[in-house]
Amino acid sequence: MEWLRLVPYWVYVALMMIGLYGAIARGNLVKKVIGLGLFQTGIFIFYISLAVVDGGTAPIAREGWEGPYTSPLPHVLILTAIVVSVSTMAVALALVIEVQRAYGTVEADELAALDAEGTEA
Amino acid sequence: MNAERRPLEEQVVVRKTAKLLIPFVVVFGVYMVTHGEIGPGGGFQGGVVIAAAYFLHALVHGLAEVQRVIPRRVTDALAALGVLLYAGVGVAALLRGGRFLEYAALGAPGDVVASRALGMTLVELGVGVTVAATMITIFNEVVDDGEH
Amino acid sequence: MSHPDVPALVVVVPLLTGLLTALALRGRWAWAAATLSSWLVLALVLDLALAVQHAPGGVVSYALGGWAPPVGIEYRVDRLNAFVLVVVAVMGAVVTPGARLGVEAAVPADRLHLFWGVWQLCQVGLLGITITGDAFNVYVLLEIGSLTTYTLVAMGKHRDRRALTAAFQYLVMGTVGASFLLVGIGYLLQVTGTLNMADMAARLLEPETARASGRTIRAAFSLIAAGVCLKMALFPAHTWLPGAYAHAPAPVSALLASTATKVGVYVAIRFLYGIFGRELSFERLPTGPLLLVCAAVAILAGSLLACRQRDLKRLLAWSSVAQIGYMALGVGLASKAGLAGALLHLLQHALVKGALFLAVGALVWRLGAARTDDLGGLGRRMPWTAGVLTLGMLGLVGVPGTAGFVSKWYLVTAALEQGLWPVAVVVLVGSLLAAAYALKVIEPLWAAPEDLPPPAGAAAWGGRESPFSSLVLPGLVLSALSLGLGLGLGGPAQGLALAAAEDLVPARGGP
Amino acid sequence: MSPLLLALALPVAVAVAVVLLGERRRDAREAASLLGALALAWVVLGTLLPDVLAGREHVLEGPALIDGLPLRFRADRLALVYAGVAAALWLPSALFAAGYMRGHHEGHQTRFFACFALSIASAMGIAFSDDLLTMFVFYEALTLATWPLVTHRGGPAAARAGRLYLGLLLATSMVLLLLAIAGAWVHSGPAGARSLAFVQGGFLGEAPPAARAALFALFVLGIGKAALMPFHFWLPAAMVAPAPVSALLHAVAVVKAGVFCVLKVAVCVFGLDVVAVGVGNGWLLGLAAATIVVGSLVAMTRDNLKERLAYSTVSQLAYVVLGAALGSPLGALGAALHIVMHAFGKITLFFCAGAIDVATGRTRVSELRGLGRRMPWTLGAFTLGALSIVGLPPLGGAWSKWYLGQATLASDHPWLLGVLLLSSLMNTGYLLSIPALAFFGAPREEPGAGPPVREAPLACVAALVLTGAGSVALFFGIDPLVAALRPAREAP
Repeated sequence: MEWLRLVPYWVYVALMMIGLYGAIARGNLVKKVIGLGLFQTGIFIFYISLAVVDGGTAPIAREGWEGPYTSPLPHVLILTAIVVSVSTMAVALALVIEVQRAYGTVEADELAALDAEGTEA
Repeated sequence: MNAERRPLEEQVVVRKTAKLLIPFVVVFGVYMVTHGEIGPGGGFQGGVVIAAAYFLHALVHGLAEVQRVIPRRVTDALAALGVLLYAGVGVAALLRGGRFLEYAALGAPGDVVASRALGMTLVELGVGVTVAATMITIFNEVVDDGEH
Repeated sequence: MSHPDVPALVVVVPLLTGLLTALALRGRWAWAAATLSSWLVLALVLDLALAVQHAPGGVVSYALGGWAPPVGIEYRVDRLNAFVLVVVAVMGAVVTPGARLGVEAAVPADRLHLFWGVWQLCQVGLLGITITGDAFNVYVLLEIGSLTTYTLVAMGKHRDRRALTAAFQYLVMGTVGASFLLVGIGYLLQVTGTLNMADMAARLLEPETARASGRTIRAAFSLIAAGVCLKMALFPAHTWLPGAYAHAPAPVSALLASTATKVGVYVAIRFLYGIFGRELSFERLPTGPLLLVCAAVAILAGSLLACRQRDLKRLLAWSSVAQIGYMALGVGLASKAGLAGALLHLLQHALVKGALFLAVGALVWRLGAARTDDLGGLGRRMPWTAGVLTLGMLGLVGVPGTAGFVSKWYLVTAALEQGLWPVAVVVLVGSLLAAAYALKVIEPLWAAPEDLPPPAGAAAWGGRESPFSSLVLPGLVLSALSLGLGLGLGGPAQGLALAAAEDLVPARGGP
Repeated sequence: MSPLLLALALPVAVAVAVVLLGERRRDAREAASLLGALALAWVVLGTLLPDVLAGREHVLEGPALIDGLPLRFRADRLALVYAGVAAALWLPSALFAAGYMRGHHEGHQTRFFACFALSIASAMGIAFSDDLLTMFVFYEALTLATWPLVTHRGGPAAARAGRLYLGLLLATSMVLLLLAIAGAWVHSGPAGARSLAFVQGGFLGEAPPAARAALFALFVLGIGKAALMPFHFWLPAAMVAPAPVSALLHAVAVVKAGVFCVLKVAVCVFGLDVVAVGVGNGWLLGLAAATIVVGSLVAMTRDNLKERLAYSTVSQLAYVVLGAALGSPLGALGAALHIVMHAFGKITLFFCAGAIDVATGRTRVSELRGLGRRMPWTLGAFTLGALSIVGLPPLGGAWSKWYLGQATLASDHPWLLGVLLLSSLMNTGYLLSIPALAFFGAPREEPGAGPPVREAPLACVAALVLTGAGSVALFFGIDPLVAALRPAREAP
């Protein structure tokens, strides 16, 4: 059942790749943001998988339990990363809204066309 | 926008459930914030939960209503205040002769456990306030289309 | 001897003042707070740099929260990051006072306090990345620096809506880069079980680590290298930079061009030399050739594209792409002279690009835009601004007597030492291309005004110099610093750069 | 204050004074230039020269631009050849410029005189530099200081010429020359013991021959100011500048800086012995010879007076390079002498061209027919200058060509003497034909011509007579000069 232990890693890689594809290749800015979200979520899963210790329980001190615990460090780290990610999302969405207001569209190719007009004018 | 929201507010079940739920959500959030020092929880999670109460209220009663209850000025200020609290704890430790964020220097000398508990609780409180306020600000920014 | 808490204060001071600014201050007071805080930070950093000079082993360590490293987060200042810290702090302390008018012209009055708050938080991020000794902390602070940067760039929207698309593109690329870095750090954590960078480096050196996890280490290396390249805008990951610098408000461009990418270069040096180690990075993995090729393309293509720009900000932005190529080239040479060249180039480019963007800001403030077509005869009407532009451009070319010459000398000799004369030729040809775009700016500036049509905004402008003390003086200060470095007064800076390079690439026997 | 520092600082001080005095006090401004020139001539020729001849050393160390490589200056005999020329010719140039700029109603005169003084300062820096880096620094400073002069007139033509000027000079110096200097540094010894200081006999003895040959080529091609073909285009293009600038470029500072650097590099970086036994110098001799012949050939076809003189310079400078490339003490002596002789001859010719321009507005050779009777002083001096360039006694040019001819005969390439003679023949054709036309041609009477032509302003005429007489004086006063330069080759 070795492959089962690797499932989280496969999921993480798949999510990252899907997300990266979305962030880079999609023309719609909102879809790009969604892609970024997937991308980062993949990384969260990776970190959480890192923390697993065979037979470990949640790292809460209890009477009469000497361990093992899962490593709390990646959890703490990824909590921070989640906050960062949420902030990024927030800034990204705010930008998308501003773009929609200024250009009337959030499609990358239309934006590029509008920007090109601006340069020539 | 309002046309979509009104039916939600008129639905008695939704309104009553929300009314029932919101206090508990807030209390649970505060519990998570303050409990973070010894168990699962902490400022991040608790802050989000508290913010969720705000969202629920906004969904049911509309943005204008919830912003009347908690104006945007307040949330903006709270976001900065929370971080200030966090940093202030660090500086307080500095001023009391410890390292930056060295909780042991906070309380009565010698009582390291209590000092640490105090420091962590304050820091988590700061984090919780900031996270809640920030989530609310994000929500406001995204939902509040074209108001300024 | 410096106070033991100085390392923490370097980050805490701008954090506190930044929050207070956003919370409690308004308008010009916000700017004043930002200026004061930047000066305070500069004083702290200089104090710290002196402490590093005298510290045993050249390292000052600070354990946050009293948790001793490697368990707790450590702020660790050695000669390398002392050098970069000084660069960041100096730029902050000079650009902030000079940014007021430009920012007031670009940002609505009721948002100014937020702008200045974010401005200071951006410095928190940049200073924090540089000072911290904890790999994960680098990621978090990098994101703080980046998020604030996206916001600052987007502030250009009031003048030009393209600032929004530029900021969005920057955000996507920056987030992808930071995420790569995050995954790479995760791999390193998995391999070494620590996040403290010095501890990490020591554990990576252990032979059994390398044997057991060679593949993981290589994967971590690739991911981190890709992430760092995105952050420092090295070709081919530079695409976000020209738009962001061109459309941000000019003072923001001045701050970013002189600090943000520089910190990216620092992170690259820290990871390549400080964590993975020179042997792994350059002898077991083909980083050197790859970096050199990317750098060469960046230098040549960046300079060529700069030659084709008519908008001054865009021209300077493309020139930045090229100049980052020089730094990457020095890093890629993996020798003491090369690394010293990279560090000195980092310093000189920060000074010069900061001065240039400030001068362009002064032009924009007067003329509403800064295009090469509008420069005719400005040398007469705005002599100080034109002087700063001219000196800065000469610095980019690397004319002897400017600091640019010093760094290029190190880069060229480092390349020749290894027999890589094509690399040396690339550096020199890059200078020549820089001369081409510099001429595009200098020539009209000093040409007789009657030869050229008057600038577009000239009617409303009346042909006066920009306000001296608030717009011109900071650029002059930076120019003077750059000139001083070039004229042989930069001994301490050169010494520190060489010592930092020596720390990272210890002298080996033989030639 | 040491005389060496004084020689370096005086022109800078003049530039500052010129800027401070400005257009409102133009008489005082020109007086500052003249006094500065006089003082510099006294410092260089009256103080440094006797000291150096008496064997006293003057050295100076400046700040270190690059860690461990301070700016170093030294006054030695070879340095004084170039410094002496530049210092001696600044005075007549300043005099001439004062007359020309006013007579021609040029703009931006303050900028002009300031940049002129800065150019002289750079020339002093090059002359007295004691290591390659110092030389390079002032070499580039000279390029930048002369650029505003070349583009002085403004307008698209001047801008184009300025771009070509900067482009070629920067391209050669920043890519080739700097590469050569960096290479020389790396090959000068093991890490930690490297140096760029000039040494009689060179400091690249340890370098592998292939590297030496490559470096030599880089140096020679990189010193674009020597105007060796194919990097000579900047010189004819720069003739759009006012005549005093041409004098500066062709005689006082710029091209002389180029050939001086070539000579210095041959003597003090590679060593004449190394140059002689071959760092692939065959090609350099060929290139120099080709430049001599082709330069003269092109000059013969040009009707524009200044352009003809410019190609003449291209050709004559190659003599100096040739002398340096021969790798013999005699060749070096001839080369050093030719720097002096050509400077005095060519400055006279350019002064004359400028004086004719000021007085009549004529710039073409064919327009000079019969002008000799109207402007006897100017064209008389022109004749002297032309004779000196051709190399006929009793003018200074005879001596330098004599020594160069001897050096070619003593070398492995005696055919080069033929090149020298052929070129002198062509010089005669294209230079002496001009005074012949002016004195003996029938004046061309133009209907409705303005007032009769008179001599140029006194300042102009005085300057050109002075330099013309200088050429004659150099013929008779050659012995001390040769005596002074001879020991230079015998030093180890």
